[in-house]
Amino acid sequence: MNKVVADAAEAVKDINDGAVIMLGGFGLCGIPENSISALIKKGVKNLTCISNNAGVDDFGIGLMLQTRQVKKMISSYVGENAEFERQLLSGELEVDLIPQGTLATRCMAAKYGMPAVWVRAGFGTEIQNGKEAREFVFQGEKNNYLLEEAFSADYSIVKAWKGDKFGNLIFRKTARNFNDPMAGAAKITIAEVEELVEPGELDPNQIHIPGIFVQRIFQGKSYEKRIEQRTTRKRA
Amino acid sequence: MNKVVADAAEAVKDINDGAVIMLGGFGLCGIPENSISALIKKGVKNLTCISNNAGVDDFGIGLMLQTRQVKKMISSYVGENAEFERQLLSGELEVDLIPQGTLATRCMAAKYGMPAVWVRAGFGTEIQNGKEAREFVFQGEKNNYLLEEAFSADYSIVKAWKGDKFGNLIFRKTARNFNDPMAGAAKITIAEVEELVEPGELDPNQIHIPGIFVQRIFQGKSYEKRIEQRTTRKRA
Amino acid sequence: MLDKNGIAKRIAQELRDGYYVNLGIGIPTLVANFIPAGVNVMLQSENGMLGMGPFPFEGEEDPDLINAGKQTITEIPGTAYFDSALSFGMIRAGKVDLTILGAMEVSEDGDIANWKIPGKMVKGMGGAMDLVAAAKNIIVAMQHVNKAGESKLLPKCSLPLTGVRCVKKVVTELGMFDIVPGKGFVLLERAPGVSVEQIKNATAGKLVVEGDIPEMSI
Amino acid sequence: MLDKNGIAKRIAQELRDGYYVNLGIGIPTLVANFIPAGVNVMLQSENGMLGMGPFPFEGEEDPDLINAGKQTITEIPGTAYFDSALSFGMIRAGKVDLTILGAMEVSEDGDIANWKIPGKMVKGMGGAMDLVAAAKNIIVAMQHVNKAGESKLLPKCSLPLTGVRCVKKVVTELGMFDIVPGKGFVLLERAPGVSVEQIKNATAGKLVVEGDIPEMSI
Repeated sequence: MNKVVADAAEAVKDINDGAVIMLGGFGLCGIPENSISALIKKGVKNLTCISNNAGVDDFGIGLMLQTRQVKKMISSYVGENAEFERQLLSGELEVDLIPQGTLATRCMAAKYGMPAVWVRAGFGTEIQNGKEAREFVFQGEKNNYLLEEAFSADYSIVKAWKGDKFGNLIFRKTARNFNDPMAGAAKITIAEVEELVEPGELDPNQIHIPGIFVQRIFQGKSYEKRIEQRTTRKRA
Repeated sequence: MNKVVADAAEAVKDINDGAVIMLGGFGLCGIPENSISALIKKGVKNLTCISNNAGVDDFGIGLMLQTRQVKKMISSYVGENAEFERQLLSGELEVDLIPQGTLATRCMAAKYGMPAVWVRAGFGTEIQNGKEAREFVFQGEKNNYLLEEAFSADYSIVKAWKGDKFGNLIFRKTARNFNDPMAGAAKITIAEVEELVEPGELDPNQIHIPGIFVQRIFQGKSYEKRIEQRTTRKRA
Repeated sequence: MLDKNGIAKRIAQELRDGYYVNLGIGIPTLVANFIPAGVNVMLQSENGMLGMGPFPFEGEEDPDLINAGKQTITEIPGTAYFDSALSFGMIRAGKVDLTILGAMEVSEDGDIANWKIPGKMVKGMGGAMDLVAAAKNIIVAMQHVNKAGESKLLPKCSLPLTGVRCVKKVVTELGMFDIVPGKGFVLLERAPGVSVEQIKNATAGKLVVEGDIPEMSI
Repeated sequence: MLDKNGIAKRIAQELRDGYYVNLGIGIPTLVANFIPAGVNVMLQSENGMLGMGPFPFEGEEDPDLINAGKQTITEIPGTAYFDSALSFGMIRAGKVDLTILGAMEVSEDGDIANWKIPGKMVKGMGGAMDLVAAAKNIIVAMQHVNKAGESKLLPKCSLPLTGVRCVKKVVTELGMFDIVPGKGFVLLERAPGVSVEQIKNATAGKLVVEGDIPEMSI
């Protein structure tokens, strides 16, 4: 039951060139900082990254773009990232843009063992191209849905607030985001946590991810937790 | 935002004859005791009940069977219930038996706005009759799946441990069961709670059901919490 | 003529007590500043939060607490956090009462285009396609014409679509419009000082003007 | 010949350290009593729990804490609770390493029947159909013959099926068998004091006996 590995380097050591990887986080919030650093140090290439965003030029997945380790991004919004734009326009990088809810649901589908899901997003748009569409009546309302496949990923790398040695995880505030549906959605799930505790220290009623979904866990270190848009108000 | 109603009677007052109702709980664990009593007092008839189980002769949904208020049960296991058996054999009661995971997932599908889901349970059995089957390859494995529709229910009645006036809910231990996927899966969701508190008193990180899924909430009373199989061990 | 705050202010009058509301980036975000007294709404942020509060005081920013625009925010009493899949589940199931978002183009059938300009770097649709596909009630807040002076209220969208037949209402600097499929942009109110003639001239799609059109009071 | 505890004991030897295991009602439940020393497994209860502990001490029963057989149980350090949809999600996604359940009939192709007898009151399949459809590894624990003395290891099931081509192993009072589709019941071990002849006589389905069959040590 003990899923603990020493550090990020050990957690990612068998991730090879060409792997398909899910990476949790929304913007820079809740991203697996330690694992991203370890992947860069390891120098693994040709990765397909399923991640809602692509980081910024000098943080998050943006760092893996700088080192040209990413072959393809599957994201809903790639934001402001000059190197990303350059690689995309030059054809070095493939990008598959999909609706955010569809992205989350295709992760969840994999985690729940559902091979495909019916969603409304994208019907009647270019997102529909090549996809099966069908009309369903649901709660008395007729609508059109697209069939979207569950993701088949090799690794899912998530970041949690607290975790125990059995792999049980708890997230904090909006850092939960994609980390939750991605945890358990790939063949191997790696979790890095801010605080690793003994089994029994987490309230079993408050666990967001039961340990069965996690294969490796480690205590992360030196979290920067960079803020992308620092918005504040003045004290009255 | 205030979803509070006075009591169970007020919560169920617009539930009319012929309604389709989801009822949370597994066995007698986590069942909405107050609401069941109120439905019996109200005497509403011809109900279709979506509930994993049908209670026992003198508790839970079993009480609504005694009063002949149920036209149809949609369940995975109806257990030991003499009156249930009598009504079923006499043709007074319709029963739709479906796999437990399919039942849970058809609730979840409704809550998540998915009109149907693909599941493996029941393929190659009589459960498949009349359903669309399809082969999918998922994570490198080929399997057959059945298309199962989301439930369209009028009311979902759930029981939680704690809730606030905005409808945020927290369950306790295995009493969570079907209460979680049912909360928000019908047009109207009614939640009865052991402890009703002010917004802000529940840790927002530990809420199982965000209030948006709940339309009515009330503080329940006199919970019996009957145990169906009291199994114990002797102290050494 | 309305400025951005004016558009937000007018849309804020459409809020009803008890609404769950999702606000897009840009003018929609400003709506939160003009919620009428006595109207309590819960703001949904699709990255996983209900009950979005104002920006934090300086020095109290929490990197684990951001909105869908990646801005630091705060929680309120009654906030709930959840994951991205459940967030879009509640959106898809129609639990969000009102979605307010910006657009590049809107058609007289209610189609909307707001994510892609061919030939330009595409940043992605984010949650917009999910929101417009499922929200029960969508109000678009935008400028009536683009920088080239061309109407953004069109017979058909020229840009790649975000969603079809979904927009219910549009508020621009010139007025407020219902979109009635098969009918067109039904003018409900003129912005202060704006004539029906001005609106007609700025609207390429079918404009429906029935009876006297009141000037809006904001 | 094995008694019920013997069957459970033999199956317990199939557990591996780190396994997540779902135990059905009846003999499978007994397996928990015989988990070998040094083997740590987590018991999944499909009503929403990982890390099922033993029955509570008298007077410490918690009505909010039951297993899928509706028995009062306890938690262990590291337990996690979750809802029914996620519970069957993890089952369906193949996260449960081993499922042990009872059966009325098993076929030489691995089909299983264990929920319905035509003409008798049907109580329902509970979670059995979900478990057999998705578990990576299913061991059936059952008596070799029924009360009428008829074999329960059949060429084809005669009762309505619970699942098709899913059972990997069967342990009865007479022996342990692998099910290899296209081949049949491959005899792995004889129960203590039971001959291959006895097993042949009690097995209606195709029995495969290759080489010397060892007697099991339990």
